[in-house]
Amino acid sequence: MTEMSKIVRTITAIAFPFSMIYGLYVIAHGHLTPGGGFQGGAVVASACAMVLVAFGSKWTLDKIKEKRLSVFESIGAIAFIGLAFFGLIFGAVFFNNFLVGNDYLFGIIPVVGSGLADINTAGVIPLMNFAVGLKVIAGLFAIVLVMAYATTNYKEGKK
Amino acid sequence: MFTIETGSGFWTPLVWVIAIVVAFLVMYILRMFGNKTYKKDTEQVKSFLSGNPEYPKEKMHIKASNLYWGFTKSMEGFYKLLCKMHTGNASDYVLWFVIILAIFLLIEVM
Amino acid sequence: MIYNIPFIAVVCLILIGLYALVFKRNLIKMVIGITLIESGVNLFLITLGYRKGSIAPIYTSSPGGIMALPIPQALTLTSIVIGVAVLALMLSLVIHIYRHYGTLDVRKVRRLKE
Amino acid sequence: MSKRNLVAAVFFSIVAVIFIFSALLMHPFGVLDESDMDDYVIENTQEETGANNGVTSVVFDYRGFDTLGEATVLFTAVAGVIMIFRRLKND
Amino acid sequence: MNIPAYTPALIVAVPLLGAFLTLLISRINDKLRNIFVILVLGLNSLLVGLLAFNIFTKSTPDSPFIYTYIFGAKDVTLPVVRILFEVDAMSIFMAIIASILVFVAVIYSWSFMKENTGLDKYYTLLLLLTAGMLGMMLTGDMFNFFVFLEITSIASCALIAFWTNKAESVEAAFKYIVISAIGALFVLFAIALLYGQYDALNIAVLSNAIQYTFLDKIALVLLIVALAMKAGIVPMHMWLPDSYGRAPSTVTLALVGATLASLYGVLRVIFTLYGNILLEPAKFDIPVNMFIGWLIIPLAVISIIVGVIMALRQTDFKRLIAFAAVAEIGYMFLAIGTGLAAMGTAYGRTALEGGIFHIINDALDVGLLFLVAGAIYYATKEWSLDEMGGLARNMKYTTIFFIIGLLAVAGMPPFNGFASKLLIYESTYQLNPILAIVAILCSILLLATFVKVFHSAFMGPKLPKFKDVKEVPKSMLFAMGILVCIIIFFGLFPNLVLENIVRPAADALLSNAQYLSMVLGGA
Repeated sequence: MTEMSKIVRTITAIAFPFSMIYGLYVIAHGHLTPGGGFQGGAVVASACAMVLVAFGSKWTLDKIKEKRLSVFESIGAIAFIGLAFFGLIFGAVFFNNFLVGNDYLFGIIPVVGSGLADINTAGVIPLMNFAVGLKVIAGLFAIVLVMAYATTNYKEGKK
Repeated sequence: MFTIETGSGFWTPLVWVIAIVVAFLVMYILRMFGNKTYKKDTEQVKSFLSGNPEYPKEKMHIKASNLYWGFTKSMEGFYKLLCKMHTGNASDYVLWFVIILAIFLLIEVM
Repeated sequence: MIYNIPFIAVVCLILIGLYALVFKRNLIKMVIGITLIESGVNLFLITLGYRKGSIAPIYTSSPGGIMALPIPQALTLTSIVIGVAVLALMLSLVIHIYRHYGTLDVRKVRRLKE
Repeated sequence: MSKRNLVAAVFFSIVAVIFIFSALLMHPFGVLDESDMDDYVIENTQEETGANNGVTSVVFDYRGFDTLGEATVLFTAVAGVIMIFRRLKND
Repeated sequence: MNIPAYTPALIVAVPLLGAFLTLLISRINDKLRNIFVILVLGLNSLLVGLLAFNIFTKSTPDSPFIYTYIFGAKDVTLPVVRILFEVDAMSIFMAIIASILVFVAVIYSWSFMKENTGLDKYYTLLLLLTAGMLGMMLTGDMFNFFVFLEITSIASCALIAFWTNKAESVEAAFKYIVISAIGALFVLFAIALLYGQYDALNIAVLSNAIQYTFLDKIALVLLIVALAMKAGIVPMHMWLPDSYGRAPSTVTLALVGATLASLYGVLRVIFTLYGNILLEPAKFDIPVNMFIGWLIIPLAVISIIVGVIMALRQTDFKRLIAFAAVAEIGYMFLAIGTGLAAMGTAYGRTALEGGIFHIINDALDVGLLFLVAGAIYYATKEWSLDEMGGLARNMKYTTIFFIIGLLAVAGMPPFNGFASKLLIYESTYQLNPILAIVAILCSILLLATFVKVFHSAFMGPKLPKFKDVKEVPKSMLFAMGILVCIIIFFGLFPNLVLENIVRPAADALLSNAQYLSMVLGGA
């Protein structure tokens, strides 16, 4: 994918942080509002894809390699399955929500009608949201990046 | 441990193994009656094709597509049908799925 | 009868997808057909979870009242992500097929036959 | 219309008719026959998982193993795409 | 012997964790990665073996033992919300097959895949494929089954396209992904139909609740047709020779496992999910089991005939074996159909036992033949049989292995293929003699097919272009040796296998009532 015009690049540079923040918000509030790791991850990944479209795949690939993204994705996946294994260790069952019911970390049980401020709830769910979010951002962006780069290279090779 | 009861019969691999051993013994005995005047690397070993020259070894080997020529020739009509069926077209694959689905649905619903 | 319009829409989506797969010759259109079937199935899952007059199954500042079923929504989420994965793989294969064969016509992409 | 398309159209229409007929037989939209499992989730999501969001509690707690599978599907697709576009030895 | 309750979860989780770690480890060292993958799969096989031992010793013919594991909570709640693993003798039987195949494939690929790039992704995908297959086999939840079905098909599709510089590989992968996407989507559609009526996803709960309404019929047909397509029954088999023929041999071995996992899905749907209806036909006026059985039998017979006849004219080594595999799949479906149509009789049971026994025999025999084809490719870089000849002079061990595989797959007596085929012949003869005659004739043709391969590849004069061909490396011989040892063992002690492994599996399939009470009884 080649670079687009300056107008597009400027607008992208302005819009990128906002969409990034929005995606991270969706990830962080996954247990309170509609959304979660996948949805927020998809928002952030599409923000990254927007940058890719505007600035071209070569520029983007100079900034970040798909190998590094792949490592991030592995880390997200390992964190997710690791949380499941922690459930086995601390709660005796695979995928146990072992953090629910304690009072310090994400352990508070909310009441009906509680508001957005109760972020310290839901046990391992927010942590899993972060793990999945990292995984989805890295994964989707890696797919788009690799496909964009592969198609550009081919065209140039043919000329 | 060895025998399978199939309901109307049985099967024992042991019998077969014994039969194979006996067959090999018979083969070995027959081989002992063989000609003892065989000598390696002499005229004796060369094949004799009524005086015609021998073809090179590679040409003597029958290719895979020529094997069972008679069988494939006699089944030609059937093979033509089957080759027509295997189009290699991805949307035909889906079409076969739809056909089987339709037949099964029709029979099952009625 | 009139209440079943969403289900009929679902079936129509699936059938349009199947139509594209069976009758269209372009590989990209076949991929689109698969995504259409997938959207149909996802829509079906979502419609199964609807209750008349219900709200989203979220307790944060909820006004109260009956809630829609949460499990079909979770299943749809899973199914959407799976669809994205399949789509990505299919498109990259299509790119490779175009490189090797120089065409996207499904009738010409058949070196493997008989 | 070729012979193939004719055959395809016949069988396709059979499938279409049966599918649409089955859509008419579904329960009316919005009126559920049974909802035991989902009612259980709606009632217990706050006490058991501590999450306000019912869907998230299903995704990450009740059916967390599905989500692991889903994450694995994405992981598989990424690995597959990167593998398909990898650099081969001869070029 | 007691094992921890979470063993079934570990069986799926260990390869998954291994797959996630493989990408990181392969950045350090290639050899370390290979050892790591073999260790992970070895550990996994050990776990499967332990669980299998536990289940096979604990289950008796009257009360098959079922191992349930709940994800996320200690007890089952009613209604069943959480995902359950329900491992009975049939599931663990299939898991044994899958773990043997993948373990052998990984040992084989140490030398076979050495010269390729992208091996880190290759091993990752192989582990993911393993996890997918095992998940399909162990799960007790319909949607979970769908998810693992997708993992299996995506991973195997990417693996089929491993040699991306070859146009045919990519084409085969595309056909495979189209077919499996459609199959999986229709499975999901059927699951949604069931969910909409009964509001349940657990197999046992659904099986308890099913009324066999019109929508249930549609769901049954969708499930059977979609899964049978993924198992490769004629005339929906065309993707199978394409993808088997063009994938690397190791991947083909794993694909055999994936295909059999779909076959397991058909068995599970017929005998457990719809078990209340199909196993007790007396409840209904129409004999439903006869209906479904006689729907499956014609397709199975066509599979056998078409598979064998098409195999006879192939000149591509792996494509030929793939068509033979189609025929073998036909034998299994023939046994299943017979068992279903003759439900309740003694020979129906024998047919089912023969079919289940044939699953493991087919996996081993066909797998061995694919490995031999891979070995020949490794030595000569040649797929076409027309170009081969006289290889027996250079590759002695491979030739011996091929002879054993040939005799086993054609059902020649001292080897394992015969024992299961005998069970199938005898039981189908009692249902309808024509079926048995067709099955025996096609078995003879299968032997003829492989004799052709044997003649054209191994016999004949030494060809000058294969002067420098050497025997394949030891790791590949070792991998083939494992399969050969199991084949000979199964051939010499068929009854041992039948009594201890196959019969509990058949019992587990047929005793639907116990399945429900074992799974839901604790609630």
